[in-house]
Amino acid sequence: MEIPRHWRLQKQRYGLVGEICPHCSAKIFPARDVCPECGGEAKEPFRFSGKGSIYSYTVMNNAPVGFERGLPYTIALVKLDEGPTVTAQLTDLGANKVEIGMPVQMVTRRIKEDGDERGMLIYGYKFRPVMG
Amino acid sequence: MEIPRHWRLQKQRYGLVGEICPHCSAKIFPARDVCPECGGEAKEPFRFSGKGSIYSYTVMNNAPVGFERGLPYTIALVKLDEGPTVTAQLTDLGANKVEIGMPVQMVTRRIKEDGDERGMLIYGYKFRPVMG
Amino acid sequence: MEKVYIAGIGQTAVGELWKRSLESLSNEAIQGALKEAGKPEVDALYAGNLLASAASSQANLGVKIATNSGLDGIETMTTEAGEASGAAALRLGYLAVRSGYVRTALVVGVEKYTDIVGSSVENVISQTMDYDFEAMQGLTPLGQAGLLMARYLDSYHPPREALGALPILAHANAINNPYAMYRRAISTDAYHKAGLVCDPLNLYDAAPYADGAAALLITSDEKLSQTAEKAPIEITASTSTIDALALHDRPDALAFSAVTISVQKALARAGVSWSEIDLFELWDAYSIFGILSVEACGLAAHGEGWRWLAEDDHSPKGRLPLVTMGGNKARGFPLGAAGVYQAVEAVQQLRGEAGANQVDGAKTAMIQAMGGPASNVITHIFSKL
Amino acid sequence: MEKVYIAGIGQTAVGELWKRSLESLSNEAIQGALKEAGKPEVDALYAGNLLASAASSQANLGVKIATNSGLDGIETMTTEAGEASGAAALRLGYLAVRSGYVRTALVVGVEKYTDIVGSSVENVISQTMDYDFEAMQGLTPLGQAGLLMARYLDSYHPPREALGALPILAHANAINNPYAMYRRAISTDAYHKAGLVCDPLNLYDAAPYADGAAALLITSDEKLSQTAEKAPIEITASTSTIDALALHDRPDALAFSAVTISVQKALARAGVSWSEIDLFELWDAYSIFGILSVEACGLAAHGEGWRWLAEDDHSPKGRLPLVTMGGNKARGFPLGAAGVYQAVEAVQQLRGEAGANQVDGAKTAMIQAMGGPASNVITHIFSKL
Ligand SMILES: [Zn+2]
Ligand SMILES: [Zn+2]
Repeated sequence: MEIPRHWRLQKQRYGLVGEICPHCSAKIFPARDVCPECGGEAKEPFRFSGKGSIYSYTVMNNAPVGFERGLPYTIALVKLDEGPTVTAQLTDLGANKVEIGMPVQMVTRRIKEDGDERGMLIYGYKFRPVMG
Repeated sequence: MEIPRHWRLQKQRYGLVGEICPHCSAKIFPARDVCPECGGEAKEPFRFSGKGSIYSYTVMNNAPVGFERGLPYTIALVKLDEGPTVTAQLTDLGANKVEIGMPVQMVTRRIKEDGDERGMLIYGYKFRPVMG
Repeated sequence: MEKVYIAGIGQTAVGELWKRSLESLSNEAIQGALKEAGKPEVDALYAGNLLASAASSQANLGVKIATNSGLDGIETMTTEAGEASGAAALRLGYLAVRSGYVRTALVVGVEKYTDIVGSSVENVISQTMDYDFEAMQGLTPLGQAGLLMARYLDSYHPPREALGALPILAHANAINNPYAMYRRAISTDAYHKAGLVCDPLNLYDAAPYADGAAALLITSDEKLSQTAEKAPIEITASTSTIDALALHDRPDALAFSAVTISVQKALARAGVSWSEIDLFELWDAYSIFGILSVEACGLAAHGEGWRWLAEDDHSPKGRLPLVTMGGNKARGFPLGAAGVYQAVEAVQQLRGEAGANQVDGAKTAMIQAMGGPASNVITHIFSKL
Repeated sequence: MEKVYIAGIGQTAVGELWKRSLESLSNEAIQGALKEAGKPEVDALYAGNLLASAASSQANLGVKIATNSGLDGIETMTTEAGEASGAAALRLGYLAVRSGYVRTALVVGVEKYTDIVGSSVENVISQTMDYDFEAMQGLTPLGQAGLLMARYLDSYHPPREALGALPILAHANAINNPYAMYRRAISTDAYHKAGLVCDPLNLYDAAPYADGAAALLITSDEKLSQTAEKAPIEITASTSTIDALALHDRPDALAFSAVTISVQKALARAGVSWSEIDLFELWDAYSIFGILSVEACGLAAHGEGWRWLAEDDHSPKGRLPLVTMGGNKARGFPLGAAGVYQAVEAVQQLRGEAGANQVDGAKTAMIQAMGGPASNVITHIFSKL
């Protein structure tokens, strides 16, 4: 049971909330204690737009415990418009063929079932193709 | 799920099977690859009589997953008549007051439920007071 | 061979820190140690940790910590030696700097046991024992301590309440440690009335599991270790010795023979005797461990350790001060991080920064961590230059 | 500073070894290494392991191993650096012996992933990634490799089948390694037709997880390392460098910059250039890792690593032989133990004991292990005296 850490990361997962460095204005996701750009202390929350494009992607045919129901699923490195890259599943693909460079938009979806008898569902960001 | 290792240790757990050193005749439990007495290679199985006496004991009021049903339970260091000491639960205590030095005899009992949905039961040695 | 100095220390408050992550705790301790040393360039970060793999599903922890703290391109690895994991990280750091290959290293002890809840906690902690032949019988580390205490009481017949001397001392000392988990005294009466958890071991005989991080900046650069504010501290001995994991695999469970060997080697390395040790941060994960430790150290005869603890003065003003900042019992017991907390506390004493608990004129300190019931004993001696 | 020699090697056959325990595998490798070195007194045992805590519920593994092998009262600790854990143990052993504090040490890499079964295997292996932001999205290490391969193919457009050069070479070499898991060749055609596991990564692009143990006896005692039968081998460089755990935390995921830094430092330490390296045991956990590694090493330009691997001869008779005993792909990939297998294989080559795969006149070898996708890179150089 991992309730404490899911709760701790809830904002980051639901709202794609990272940080903006007060020293050099670098936008950071996931949040870190020290800015990777300037080495200053980073503590200012920043909500990302959720817009980005696919840097790379792959299709998972085997999954860890808690992810089996979604198999097969596509997982991508998404380069956010504000700079950082994020690892996330792609969703709502429909008939779209996934391609590197394709624009995507963040949505909130169920990402995992916690592996104990209570079957807690964990929600967080996924990305879907930008329509039209 | 830990089926492979339970299966691997089945003989040792069901029959209190350790080793007798072919070089110095030391009796060894649990089995080791190198004899703790003489440093020689130890590979000859030896079935212990299961007779021994209590070196120390304590009462467990909290238990790891898989042991909760037996709470509270008494666990002891049992000095076997052949020499080695073994860690095991005491069982069939009835109205007996447990004491250090008390003679005990090995029996086979359920010791753990494996923690997944299949609820595998693991059997092995416990010790009970020697009657009369 | 290079000499090895401690140029900076840092620590977080100890407690059940639900809101914090492994890397966030680590960063707080790291920034403290770096700041003290004047933010030098760091070559390596050695992380001492026991539970991250089993409780937080995070391996390669040093990398996670380093990235979060902006320490890119350095060296890291994690050391594990049960609850002595932090002390093992210090030993690795010591060897690395002494070898000349690494000039400046961060030693970080971190633990976050509250990433899991419920009886799973007992399971992950039980990994420090022999899994196949101890944990599989339903034993826990608490149970190991109960077995040792029962045998000790039966063998030597001390008054039961006399075994409370060490936890009572620890709580008295923690009052003045702002980083401690329990800053309140306990009385002999409260100890005597405490509920049994593993008969005959009671609630106050066991140090409380906790979260926390502590860090040391160690270096071969003597200049770095010396500032106007603080004296340079040298690590003059570092030793590590094992016994069997399982109590049943030892010829005499009460002997704690790894303590004996580790301490003898440490004193010889540092070239000092017990009379020159000004304070001893011993390992009080369980009160019975403290008793068996002082016997194995040769400070008291076998069967007399309880008396040595109960009848001599081991407060910061006593002849051999112990657990001066509260020990594992009252500072809190952050498992694999505890060995680095001991080091931080010893440095505070040697620098004269221990406040109301200051040991007057402290020049040489011994610290000793244990994985399991002295299954893995790591001893360090620090000296003020 | 002391010089550090390798005086003995040992290894078990690699495979899915259901019937064996961590300590039994370790003992087989240890006895091999001890015997070669004439059964000297051992001061320390450093255990490199990734999964014992999560898969076998066993912490303080070094103690369990030492007790089983009759090595009482020595020093042990476990090192963990993801899949580079074995290489980390070698580095620790190197630092300890070089420092002069430890004279003779056993370095043991051991892994036993078959203590668990089913999809839990994916979970424990996924600890090597950033748990909160990679594993929690459903990514696995296999998926990381798929992401890298997809980006590489899209960036540089190599012929897809050309990426099979390294696994095909590994399988060809493993035929002559009696300890290897897969002793059979694979053809370009078989590679091309293999099933996709993480599109575009196929079954032959990934090294198979396996159980196994390998051991080295290292020492500062040059006499110990030298016998009539075998040449003494010196460890002339040992370096360790990190990158972020998560691919998304790196400026360029295809750069493997920790490889670049680690190799540059190692060559400088050993005082050699690439032209003097007679064989290179690179890290082929995934074929794309091998490609990115040779690019980061500077052996090929970015985007040209596939060509360097496919068009040059890297067999034992080629210009720079690679994965000479089968690498992780065909010898089998015992995770945290693999780094010590690499060391054992390099010693076999330098001693002239590599049989049909012998690299003629091999005097200097480089081995390189990775935790994650070059999140933690540990490079060693060995030289025959
Ligand atoms: Zn900044
Ligand atoms: Zn024998």
